[in-house]
Amino acid sequence: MMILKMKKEDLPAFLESAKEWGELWGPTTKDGKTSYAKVDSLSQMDLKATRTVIPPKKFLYPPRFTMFDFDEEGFVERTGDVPKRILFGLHPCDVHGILIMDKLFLETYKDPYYAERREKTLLLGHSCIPDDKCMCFATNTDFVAEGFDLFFTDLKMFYLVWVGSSKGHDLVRMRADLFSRNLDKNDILNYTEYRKWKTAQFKAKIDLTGMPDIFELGYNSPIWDELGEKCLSCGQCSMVCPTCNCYNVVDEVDLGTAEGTRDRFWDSCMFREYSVVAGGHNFRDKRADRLRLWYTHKLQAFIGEFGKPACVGCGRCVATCPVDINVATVSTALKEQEVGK
Amino acid sequence: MKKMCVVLEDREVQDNPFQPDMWRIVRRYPLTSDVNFYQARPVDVDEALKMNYMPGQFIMLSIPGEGEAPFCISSTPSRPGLLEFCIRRMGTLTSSLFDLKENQTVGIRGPYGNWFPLDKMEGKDIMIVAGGMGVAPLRSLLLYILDNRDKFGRVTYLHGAKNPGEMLFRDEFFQLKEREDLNCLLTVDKDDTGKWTERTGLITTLFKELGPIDSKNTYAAVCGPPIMYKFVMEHLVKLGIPKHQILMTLERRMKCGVGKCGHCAVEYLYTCIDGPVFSWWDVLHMKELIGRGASDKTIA
Amino acid sequence: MTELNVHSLARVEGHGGITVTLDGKKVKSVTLDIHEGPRLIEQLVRGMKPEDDVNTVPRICAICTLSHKFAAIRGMEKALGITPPEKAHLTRELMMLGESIESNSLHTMLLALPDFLGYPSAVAMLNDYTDDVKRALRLKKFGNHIMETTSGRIVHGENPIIGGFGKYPGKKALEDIKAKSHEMIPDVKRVVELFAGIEMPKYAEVDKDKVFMSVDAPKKKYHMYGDRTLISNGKDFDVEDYKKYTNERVVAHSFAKRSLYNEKTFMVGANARMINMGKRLGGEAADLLKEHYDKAWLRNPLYNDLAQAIELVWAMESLPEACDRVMAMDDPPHEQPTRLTGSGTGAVEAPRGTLYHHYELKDGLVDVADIITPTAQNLDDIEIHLKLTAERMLAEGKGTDEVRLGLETVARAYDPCISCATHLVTLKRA
Amino acid sequence: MTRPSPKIGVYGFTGCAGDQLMILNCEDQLVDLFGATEIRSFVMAKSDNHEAELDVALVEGSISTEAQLKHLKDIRERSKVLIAIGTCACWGGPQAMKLGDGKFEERYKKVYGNAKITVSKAIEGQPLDAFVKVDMKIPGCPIDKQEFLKSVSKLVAGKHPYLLKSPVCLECKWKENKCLLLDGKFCAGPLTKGGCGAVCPSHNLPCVGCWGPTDDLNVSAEYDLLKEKGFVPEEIITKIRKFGGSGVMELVKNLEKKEAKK
Ligand SMILES: Cc1cc2nc3c(=O)[nH]c(=O)nc-3n(C[C@H](O)[C@H](O)[C@H](O)COP(=O)(O)OP(=O)(O)OC[C@H]3O[C@@H](n4cnc5c(N)ncnc54)[C@H](O)[C@@H]3O)c2cc1C
Ligand code: SF4
Ligand code: SF4
Ligand code: SF4
Repeated sequence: MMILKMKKEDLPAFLESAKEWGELWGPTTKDGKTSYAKVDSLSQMDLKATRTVIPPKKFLYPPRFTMFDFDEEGFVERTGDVPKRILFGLHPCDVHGILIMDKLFLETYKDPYYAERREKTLLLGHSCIPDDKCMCFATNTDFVAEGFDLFFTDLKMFYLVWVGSSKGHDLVRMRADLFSRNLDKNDILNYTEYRKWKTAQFKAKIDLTGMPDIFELGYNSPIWDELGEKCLSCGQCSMVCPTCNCYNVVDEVDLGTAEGTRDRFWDSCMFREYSVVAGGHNFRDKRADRLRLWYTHKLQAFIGEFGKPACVGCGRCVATCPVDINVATVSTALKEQEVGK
Repeated sequence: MKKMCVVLEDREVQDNPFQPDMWRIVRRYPLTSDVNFYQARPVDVDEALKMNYMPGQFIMLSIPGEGEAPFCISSTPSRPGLLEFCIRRMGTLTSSLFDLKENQTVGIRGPYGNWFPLDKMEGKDIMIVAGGMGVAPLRSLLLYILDNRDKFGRVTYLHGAKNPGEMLFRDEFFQLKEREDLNCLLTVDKDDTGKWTERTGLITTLFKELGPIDSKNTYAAVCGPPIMYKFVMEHLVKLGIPKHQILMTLERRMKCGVGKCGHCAVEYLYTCIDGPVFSWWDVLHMKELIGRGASDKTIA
Repeated sequence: MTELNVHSLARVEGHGGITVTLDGKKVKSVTLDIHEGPRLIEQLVRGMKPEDDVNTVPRICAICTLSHKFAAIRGMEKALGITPPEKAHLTRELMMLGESIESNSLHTMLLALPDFLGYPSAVAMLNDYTDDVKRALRLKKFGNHIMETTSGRIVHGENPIIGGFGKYPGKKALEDIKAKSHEMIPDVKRVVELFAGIEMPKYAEVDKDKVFMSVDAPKKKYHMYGDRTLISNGKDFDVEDYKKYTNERVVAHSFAKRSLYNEKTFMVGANARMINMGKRLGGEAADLLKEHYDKAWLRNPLYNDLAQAIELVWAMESLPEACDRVMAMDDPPHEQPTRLTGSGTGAVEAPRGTLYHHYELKDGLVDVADIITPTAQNLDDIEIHLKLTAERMLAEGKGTDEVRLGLETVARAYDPCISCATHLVTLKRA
Repeated sequence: MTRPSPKIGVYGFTGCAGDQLMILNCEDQLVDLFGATEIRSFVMAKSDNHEAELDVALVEGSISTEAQLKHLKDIRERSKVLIAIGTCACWGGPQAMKLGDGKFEERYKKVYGNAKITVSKAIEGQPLDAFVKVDMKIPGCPIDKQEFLKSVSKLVAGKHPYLLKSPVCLECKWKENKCLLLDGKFCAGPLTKGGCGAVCPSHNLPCVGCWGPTDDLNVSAEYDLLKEKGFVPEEIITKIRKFGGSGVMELVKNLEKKEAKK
């Protein structure tokens, strides 16, 4: 890994030059909500915001898009219309989220839509200030070593810039004058200090060790029914979670023709229709069963399969669910066999 | 329409796993009042022999404008060049399939999913238990075994249907009954025709006729309605067939067939890529595989 | 006794019919029957919070949805002691321009014009009047677009709320509307040209000047709302007194209620506005009114179509300034109520005439709601002109089909909104 | 393969005519729509209507007079597919917000007194499926242009329409709105069928529920949550019932029973 140093005031100039590669996108805050939006320059971004409503998955896998155009003769893939984009300001948890999505979409049966967008999107990470909802320390995603093209760690006067890919390196080379390789002892001390400081910021108390066993033991726990009674089935948790990938597919026809499109859009396992099969049988008719699937998938099944949870601790479910069902409350409830407030 | 090929910066996009190819329905006839039989060939004849599949696998079938759904392949790879399906009219896509005429085209992609572990099953005795629509995947296995008859031990085929009119491939199986190298037992829950010459009663009643079984040396493949599993499994386990040698194919809602859309997820498995063929042991320790309750109380 | 029926009155919003009862050769009566069922909305909103009322009552009618929304908000704001922020006010003016453009273009070009040109529908005109039909659709779409931009949706937008707006329209959207409005001036002028070129049949014409009512828009402007009502006889009254002038009654052949002024029928709508406020117009709209206005307007309701056409020009011409004024201001916070008990009446000109929403609130909940719609006010007047038309046409020996068409043309000229008429009005205060 | 153009009838009963208006609001597609179909009856749009056999009847509005009921039954008999369009036709609409409270007569009297009305006998507004078989519901107050066009396009092509079954919250999140429930606002999003594009929350305004109930709503959870946020039961119930009509009638009754027991 290559680590470079850059003066903080040089960031706008760097981003300006990076725009040559593609559109610049970054976190912006409007009407009290933060989202990734297209920007002209750094000044429009809000780098202090802890989390966007929707994670950057929306770039790699938009809420709704067309997979195919069809007519009676057959289906023609719709790719190639994706712009090149630079996403600036991704936090470590979001990069981890993308790494999990990569596993899903790029391994066995590569998804060409995801692959194309991934290819055309540069991920420029930025260090963050955790708030009381962040849980990345518990999911081991508070720092990140791969998955990004560049990663900027804010050390007050300087940025330390991790170069994570050859494309990231190309961006650096566009303004090589802004970067230096001369790291000294102070930089190391600063960085050590920064890590200590960051770790001290976490306020949420959550411990995810032993989750697979606790889920296994709690499979028939009445906790699920209690949570099921509270859940609104609104599906917000799935929309905001950086590792929720489920989708639905539907064909649309143009009026008066046999032509149309095959579209794909985000779905949630919290919805009743999700598991219904023809004839009406529903494998997860009860809300309790749907909730259990969601959390089992994040905190048990994925760990069993990949050795780490499918939760990156971003805290979006904490910030979103209107009835306080989230990774923190569910894991605690299961452990303590009591649904807390 | 011509296929577009998009060249990305670094490399060419690989084949699109969601891309359906067009196949022509060459035969279509009713098997029962609500199940049709379909035979399809690729529109592009060069593709005809390229479709490699194994018994137990499924494909995603689409009608442009109506949608896409998974269906088991009922034909056997030992007779290449075409695919066969039996499809029950259930909802939107399936009823549109019923409206299709011979010579019309559909989109097909696949094959997907795992398959019956033929390499392990070779040399073993085989017991196939099919109930109702369960024939769809099991016919593929049965025909494959019969086409490679010398590679397998004793083969028993048990098939149950509600009544004679509901029995899929009835004539085909009556012909198979003539074969010496196959023990083919057919039953209906109820004979409403008065002309039924085979057994009546639930499929489990056929187990009484099996005689001695070399259970450790037997692979069983089961497919049928959820209610059937419970009783059939009890019998098979009682017969002493090892749980990992009892195989079944399962159904879940699916939108992609390739482990992306999430709908068929069961714990850490996707029915579409880790299944649809599972062993009874999988089902026992994966509580959700056949739904809460079905396997809860079974400890055996 | 025989009857001549128009079973379903086509090309109007809602379900109505016309029955002409003949006694020998004499027309005994003509009734406009409203088949639309009762909805009892005013009863249903009792006990609701004001905010719930204002998202319920616009459902009385889809075409006048924003008029209902605006009238309800005005009534509620008065009752709650709220003075809306200036920007809210200006945005509401803008949304009313959108509704005028949408509704007037729909009514004149797509619903009324086929009558005069002898087609069963606008789509049937497509081959012979391709450009005009497309023009009409373009105008309607633009009106809808303004409604969507300001109110959030094409129909039943919830964005206008008591005390302000959920979200004010953005600069870019307003710039677009402004730019487009310049381009569409020729389109609206063409609508006037078409209707001015039609020789209005005289069957429905009365021999004395009719009475017309409309709001008196503030600041001597031509606009679609006001706190006083103008009567064409020179009188005017405070809208809070609306009841004295629009007293309602029930008739057997209809679920809609009727209004009379001084025991006589009166007319509301675009021609009433032109007659009462036409002098306030500026720009080309003023010129066009001057050019086409004549005494017959006071006696023949068919001129309502031409009045709507001229009003389209007014609305289109007003857009640039209306957009500029909204753009010039920062988004204000929502105004909050200063009291929870009180009453107020909001009067708004829906495209088809004056609409009153009166509320009495008690402890923050609706105690009384009274809504008087334009069509309800027009119904009696329509029947008078229908009768005249039937009598004259039959006397001239016209065939049944022709009489039917004549009757329909008259009824349609009022741009009646039958859903509006049947939302039902409270008879007795409970 | 050319299909014969389907014979379509568009009808309106008691409501605001917004759904028929939305059809006319498809300005860009209207000509195609009339071209791709044979519109046999559409009283709001044209005069030359003939009432005959139909492939598809699109029916707006709730049934609130006996004459309407008769007409509806006639339409049903002549139609292969009957589609309820708009929340009134699907659930009864605002006029059905107090459905089943037994006070319809009382309200009616307050409005009409004892006046005799001869057009037809009034009944409490109810959705179409209270009287006839409805093959599909396209709800919305009014229906969404896109959702409507997509459905009709599919019908014309001989395919089955697909409507979102999820609540408003789905599209609300796609629009990246912050949830209004978190701010203590009464948002009916989780109870309401999606398809509108989450317009209201995207304007910082709570969903008022005008699409009617979603496929799978947890009324009692929303009720508990709102009570916790300080809303009084009457207001919560009023808001839930405002557009829910027959779709929430039983749910609310159960809720009230549950509350009474507490
Ligand atoms: C591995 C597998 C093999 C199958 N093999 C056969 C077969 O050989 N013959 C047969 O008749 N049926 C088979 N099915 C079931 C078949 O897929 C459903 O009957 C079919 O999806 C119903 O679609 P529909 O559009 O008619 O029904 P609708 O109820 O209208 O379904 C709408 C959509 O829901 C999804 N869906 C509904 N039911 C199912 C289901 N059971 N499985 C997966 N997705 C579903 C589909 O995406 C479908 O497009 C199989 C299912 C699976 C999972
Ligand atoms: S489960 Fe919650 S905290 Fe974990 S990644 Fe998803 S939204 Fe973030
Ligand atoms: S867990 Fe919370 S966010 Fe998720 S569906 Fe239930 S109520 Fe909505
Ligand atoms: S604001 Fe309303 S519609 Fe949006 S997510 Fe929250 S509850 Fe759902």
